[in-house]
Amino acid sequence: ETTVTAVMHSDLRVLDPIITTAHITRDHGYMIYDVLLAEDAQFNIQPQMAEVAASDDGLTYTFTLREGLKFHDGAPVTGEDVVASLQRWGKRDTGGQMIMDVTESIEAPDEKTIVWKLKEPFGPFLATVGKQSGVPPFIMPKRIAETPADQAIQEHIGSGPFKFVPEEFQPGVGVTYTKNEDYVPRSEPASGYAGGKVVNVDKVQWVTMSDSQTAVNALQSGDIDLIESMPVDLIPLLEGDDTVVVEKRAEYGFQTMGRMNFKYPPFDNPQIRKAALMAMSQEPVLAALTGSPEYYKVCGAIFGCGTPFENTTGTETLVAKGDPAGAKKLLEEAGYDGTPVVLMQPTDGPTLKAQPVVAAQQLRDAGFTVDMQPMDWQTLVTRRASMDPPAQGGWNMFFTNWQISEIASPINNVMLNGRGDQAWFGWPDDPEMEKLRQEFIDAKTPEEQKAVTDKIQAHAIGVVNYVPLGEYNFPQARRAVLTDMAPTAVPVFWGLKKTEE
Amino acid sequence: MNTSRSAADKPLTLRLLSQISPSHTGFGPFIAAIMLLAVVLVTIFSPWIATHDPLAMDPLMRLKPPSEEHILGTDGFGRDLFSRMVLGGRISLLIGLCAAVVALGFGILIGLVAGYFRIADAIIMRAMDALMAMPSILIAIALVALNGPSIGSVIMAITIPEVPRVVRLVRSVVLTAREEPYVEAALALGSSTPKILFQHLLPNTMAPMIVQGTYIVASAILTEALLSFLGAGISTEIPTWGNIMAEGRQYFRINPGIILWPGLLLTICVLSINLIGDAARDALDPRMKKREA
Amino acid sequence: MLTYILKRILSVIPVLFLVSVFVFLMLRLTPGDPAAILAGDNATPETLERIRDAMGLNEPLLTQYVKWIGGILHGDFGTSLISSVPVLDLVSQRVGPSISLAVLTIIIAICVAIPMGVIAAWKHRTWVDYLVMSFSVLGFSVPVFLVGYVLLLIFSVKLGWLPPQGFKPLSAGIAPFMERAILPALTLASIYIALIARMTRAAMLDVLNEDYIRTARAKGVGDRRLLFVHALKNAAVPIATIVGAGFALLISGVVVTETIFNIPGIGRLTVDAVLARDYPVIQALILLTATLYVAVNLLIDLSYSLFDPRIRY
Amino acid sequence: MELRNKDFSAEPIVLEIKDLVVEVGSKSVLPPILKGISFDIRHGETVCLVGESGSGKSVTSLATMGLLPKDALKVRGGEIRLKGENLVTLSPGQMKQRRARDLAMIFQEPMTALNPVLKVGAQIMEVLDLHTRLSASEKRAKVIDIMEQVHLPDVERIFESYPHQLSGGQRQRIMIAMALILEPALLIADEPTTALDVTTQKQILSLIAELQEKHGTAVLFITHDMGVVAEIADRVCVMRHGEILETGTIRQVLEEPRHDYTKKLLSAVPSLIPREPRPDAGATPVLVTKDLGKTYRSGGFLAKKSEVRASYGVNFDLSPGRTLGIVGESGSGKTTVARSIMRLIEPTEGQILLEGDDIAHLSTSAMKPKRKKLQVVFQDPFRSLNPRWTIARSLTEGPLNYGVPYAEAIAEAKRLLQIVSLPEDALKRYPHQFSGGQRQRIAIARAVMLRPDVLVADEAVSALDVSVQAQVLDLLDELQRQTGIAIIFITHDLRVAAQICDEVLVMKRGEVVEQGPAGQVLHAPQHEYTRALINAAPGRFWDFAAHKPLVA
Ligand SMILES: Nc1ncnc2c1ncn2[C@@H]1O[C@H](COP(=O)(O)OP(=O)(O)OP(=O)(O)O)[C@@H](O)[C@H]1O
Ligand SMILES: Nc1ncnc2c1ncn2[C@@H]1O[C@H](COP(=O)(O)OP(=O)(O)OP(=O)(O)O)[C@@H](O)[C@H]1O
Ligand SMILES: [Mg+2]
Ligand SMILES: [Mg+2]
Ligand code: NI
Repeated sequence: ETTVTAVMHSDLRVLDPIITTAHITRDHGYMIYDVLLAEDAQFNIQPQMAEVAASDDGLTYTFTLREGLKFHDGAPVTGEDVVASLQRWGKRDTGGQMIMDVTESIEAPDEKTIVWKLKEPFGPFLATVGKQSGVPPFIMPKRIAETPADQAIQEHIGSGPFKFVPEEFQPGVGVTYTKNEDYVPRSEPASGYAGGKVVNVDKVQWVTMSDSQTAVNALQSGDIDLIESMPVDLIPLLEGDDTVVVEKRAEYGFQTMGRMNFKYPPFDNPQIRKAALMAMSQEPVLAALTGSPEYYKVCGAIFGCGTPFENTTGTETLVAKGDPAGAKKLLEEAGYDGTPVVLMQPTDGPTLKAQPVVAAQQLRDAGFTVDMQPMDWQTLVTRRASMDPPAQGGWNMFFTNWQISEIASPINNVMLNGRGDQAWFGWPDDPEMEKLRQEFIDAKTPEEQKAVTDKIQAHAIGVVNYVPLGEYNFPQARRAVLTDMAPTAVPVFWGLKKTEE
Repeated sequence: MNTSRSAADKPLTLRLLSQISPSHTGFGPFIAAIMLLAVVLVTIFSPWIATHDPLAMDPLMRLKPPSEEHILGTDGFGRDLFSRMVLGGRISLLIGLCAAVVALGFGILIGLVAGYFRIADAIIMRAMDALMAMPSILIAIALVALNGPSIGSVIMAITIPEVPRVVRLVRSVVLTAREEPYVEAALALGSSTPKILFQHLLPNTMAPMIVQGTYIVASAILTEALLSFLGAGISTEIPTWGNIMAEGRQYFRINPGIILWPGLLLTICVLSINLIGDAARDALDPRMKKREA
Repeated sequence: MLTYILKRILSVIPVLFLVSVFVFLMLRLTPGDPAAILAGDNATPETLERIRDAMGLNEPLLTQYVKWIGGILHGDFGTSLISSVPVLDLVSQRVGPSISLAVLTIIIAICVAIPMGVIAAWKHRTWVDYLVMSFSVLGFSVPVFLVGYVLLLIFSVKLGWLPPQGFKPLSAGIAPFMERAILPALTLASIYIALIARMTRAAMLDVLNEDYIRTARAKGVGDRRLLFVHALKNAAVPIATIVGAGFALLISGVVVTETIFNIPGIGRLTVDAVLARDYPVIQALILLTATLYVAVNLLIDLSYSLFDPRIRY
Repeated sequence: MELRNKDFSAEPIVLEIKDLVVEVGSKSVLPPILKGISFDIRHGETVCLVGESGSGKSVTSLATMGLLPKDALKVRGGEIRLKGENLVTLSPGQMKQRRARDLAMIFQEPMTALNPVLKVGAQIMEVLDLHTRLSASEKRAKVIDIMEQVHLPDVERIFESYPHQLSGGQRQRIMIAMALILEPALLIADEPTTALDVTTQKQILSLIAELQEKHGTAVLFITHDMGVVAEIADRVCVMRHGEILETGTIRQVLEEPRHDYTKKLLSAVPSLIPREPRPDAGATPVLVTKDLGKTYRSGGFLAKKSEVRASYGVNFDLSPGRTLGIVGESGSGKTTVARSIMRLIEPTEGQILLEGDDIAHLSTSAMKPKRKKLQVVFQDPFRSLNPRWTIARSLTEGPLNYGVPYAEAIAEAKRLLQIVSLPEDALKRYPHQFSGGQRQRIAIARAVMLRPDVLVADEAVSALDVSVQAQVLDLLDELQRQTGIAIIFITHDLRVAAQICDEVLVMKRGEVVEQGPAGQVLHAPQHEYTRALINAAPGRFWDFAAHKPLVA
């Protein structure tokens, strides 16, 4: 029996992959659920559980389930299960909500077929249904999928390559998956998230280790096989140990960014937002966050560097040393009166602690008054939802990170929502942006899309919708006995092999 | 008749707390006082001793080993560790001191009332029991989460769990002392209750309070470090030994100095304070004065 | 005796009631929103509101409190807001490691500290005494995590004698259990040993001044018998008390130790729950630790009558 | 009863102490504690060591036992010969062997001298474990035998008892049994009866005498009570400041004391014969109690409720210038009566009329103006003054509470210090800088500062040496004559009561069993209990001050 023991980037506590956008829960979803369509290594959407055919007018999509799909409880996967799953997903996922807005109906005329009718064409339909991040549309049995979207599911049964072992689930300690012997992989070789999900190990255990040095010790002593997200600072500890390999897993990592509150001074003033942008410089932030240039990349593109929509317009100072002098001048012109910038600093997230500290220093250097308020991440997520003035429990700026795929298109990138109070925290009221986003949805060809995203980049940086602070990509550390790991951003456990010592 | 009382009559808490310290005299406390003084002086004059602005960061120069420029190297943000460490003592000691003063203040007041007034006693002591039964570190974490990790709330978080201990101690001292003939004599002389409480009983609590006070100072400094370690400490903008160590935690094997140096200073301080407290106890505890029977 | 126990148990009720009120209020007044952690980074305000509704967090405080207490009286401690696991399951998974660690710690502490304290008292004002006391003061002064890291560095990283992390239950065998539990127990025991050794020494010094020790010596009793038969039993009550009082320290220490050595115990669970505002879990845990604390101290109080025949309940 | 009068000169010497010098610590600059004392004890003889507190009696006995506190005291010179063998030169191991076997000791406090957590049988047995090779059943038989010899009742039960389950007298018997089980040549008894009731004391004294007779033990008996000395001693050594001032047979010392100190000591012993009754001026009583009683209640919800009826049915009236004595054994309720009258506790029954007003149930504030008129002096001179306050502050506390200006109060304090014959500079000092007798005088001065009408003295002289005791009694007498104060004098010492009281009230278990003029109660007791008390008073056949037997 081969068991792979992995320390993931955080511990798994929420098991419902639809209710939350937490990455670890999505990763859990990929273990036990399967999806209709999936992205391959070249970002093309490929059939996974189902073949899909679009009507010529782009209004009807017909999915046909492949043979041999079975849930872990033995029941076959039917069209009804798929419909219920899609509907629940459509209530929770931003992309899903957008499609649902134009959906006429989703029906399952028979056991193997699902027909999805739209009222008007939705350009990125397949990309959204096949996407691997945010909330992917995982397929679960109908009875589970019928749980209200605001309530967590209680049963964890999918049709994916691994089975969840409820008895061994200990939130904060670990979770165990066993190989789903009944899973019928597709015949093509695996590529990205598509292709045949062939499982070569019997058991996968995710364990939590809140102290990263403990994890490194455990990796070296052979207690664990994989650290999904290896703190760069600790890499020297593994040097010279040839039983361990440190490597970048996927090409794309994360974007870290700062978001301002558009509702209150000083950042209600676009000129002052601009000054803040000029005050900042990516590299110190990235260095403090990551530790080594090998694992970070300055990048001004809001859609990420190396992605189809990459464009770095307007971020020249950001990727260089910043322009504190220019920022100072701009502040003066804008009549900045020293209103303190309330900066929320989470103290308990390893990848979230550093940014505000460095940013505070940069803003101060440019003449801002900064009130950095430390708090735990929980307080931060609560407080960032507050629309009150900063002095009364509100805020002016906070920082967070996104996986590149989550921000790589105007559909996924929630920051670009410009619908005021309906928008993402910070609440920009930006009709111009909304117009551009609609243009993107309406765009017919990749070229047209690219043209729109160029405009979005220029506009977003122009009004300082948010401040992209560059990209980083923590490596994984694995014992050399693990081989054939797929180079995917989402850590998937099919394909990989463990040679016994 | 002889008046010597057997050991078993004395209230247990009093015995416990007053005896927790060893009664050794000699050079220990003296050396401790000198070490403590040295650390205090260093922290008081830290702005002049610090070689760098403890907040000035240069992330591109992070985690550098000791060099001429940075005596102890730099931390994860490229800040000068030595400067942070000397400045860090200020806040740590301040927290310790404030926590002790506040805890003693409230504890003495509540304890006097509980010890002297029977009706208040039952209610107060149940509440204190409840506070004692809750794990103090969790109260502290929750309180810090409640108010945000400012110095004030960390002090409050450290203080609140200490109060019941002080209350118990004061109460037990009062319970014993109020039976002393001189208190009855004062009553017979027509002294008012506040006068008896504050002039006759309160001074009796001083010796154990000084010991307890030093104990609180020491444990507050440690608790602050612990809170930082658990991610509920003071903002890293203000260096304290606690958060320097907490930040250095993940670099322990890369640059153990980040934890060890402030840890050493902290240990020296706590050790000195403990030793001084012990000595103070020896000097002040009336039990140590030979009593003829 | 029975009425005493009954009375003590009854007197626990107001204490636990107060604890429950404190905890409840403290948590509800703390900013933080379990709905937000459940929903993740890009949930909209309405979503959060709906989830909060579903969690019952929008009801009046009193209603929530009454529901919670009502549940407890029926043996229902609720369900974790975050992981949807029943709190009772969650806690019972974690209690084992913490308790076995605590027990091992207490055993180590007692076995080491009491002889230390006795010898220090016996060799009062000699170098042995000073050595023991210095160690003891040091035990109070070094942060727990520092002790943990240093032990870890020496015994598992440098020497490689012991595994660096994890936990094996006693049911997996003595050796695997000890292998993993010994370092954390030593870490935890450091402060505890200091405490008990000091108390033992102080209590012994006190007892050694008593008249009956003089009587025993007048009978010609030898030193060892004097210390361990005549004196130690008399000193046992304050020592037992400090063992009980130290239990609170143990609870705080456990949080850190479990973090460093990655032990799936309730300490870490509590911190996680606090950080995630998983109210039912925190509430249950604090009630549990408070009950444990009270129970341990009740046992300690009852144990007095074992040591001292004058104490009868 | 008579003084002992047996000649021991033919008996072999058991203990011989020669030029014994004991010093403090190792390199001491202080004068030695024992400055070269010498005496001997013969087979079957009882030698009493008397002298004021701190004169070195206990140190002598501990030195003999080899039990001097290790770091504090050292034998610097001289010899301690037990049956010819010099104990000073023995190793600790050899000394351990001698103890219990050849020399044994009984200590003062039977309450604390037994290990509270071990059964008394086992504690006696331990002596046999350590020093003999008997079988378990032989040992047990031997223990039971000695326990019977010390007249313990229900031996089997007591064998299995813990010390706290026994009375003080029983515990002291256990101590004696333990000391004598191996029939040592020498028994040292350091104030073995001081903590006991007079009645119990009498039993223990006769027990020691009986066993001594039987085993021929030599006894070194230490006491400060001349009555006890008169009762048991064959020979007496008078000690002061670490020196033996004089030695002689009991008759020599009592009848013809040579040394001034001895004379002073003897004259300070109060006589059991009540003094001449003072004329009763017939003034209106200042304090009257009617059926005064106090029941202590404790416990409550679920706890075992307990009630102690500490005193009841106390009726007396007290006129200015008169002294009422309350006597009775320990626990009879004397202090309870005092505290009730002082309103330090609230009585549960009866009335206390102070100048006609009932103060039994007044509130704290209503009580305040009355407090001026009632003052108290407690037994323990070391605890009745706040150790952190200067004498000036203690003395002026009362007047300041009643609004007297400080200057006036301090002037009065100075005046009173003179009366209690203490120097004026005493005002600036702290209590610990005074001796016990001086402190008690300060406490009396403090009580008188408020010019009370009634002074309650609860065992005010019991903790003091006889000589100091005499001074304090004189002081009280003096004060009473000057100020006409009424005194309630509580004591367990009938001698003291006889010398100071006009009227006496005898209490037993909370109840007043006899009451009347001192002369009548002490001379012609009506109640059996009073008679027993008087009979038990040691040395009652001897008039110490007059150096001759009493002719009753
Ligand atoms: N351990 C000690 N260290 C120093 N001095 C001591 C010690 N024990 C006794 N002394 C001193 O020795 C002197 C004699 O004391 P001792 O106990 O023999 O007096 P005593 O005659 O037994 O008095 P009492 O009647 O009060 O029992 C006193 O001055 C006392 O202070
Ligand atoms: N506070 C109290 N609560 C309960 N019982 C008490 C209390 N104080 C005294 N007693 C009991 O009341 C009885 C009388 O005690 P009291 O102190 O008046 O005796 P006493 O005659 O002064 O004795 P002594 O000569 O020992 O001082 C005793 O049995 C005692 O145990
Ligand atoms: Mg003595
Ligand atoms: Mg009394
Ligand atoms: Ni006496």
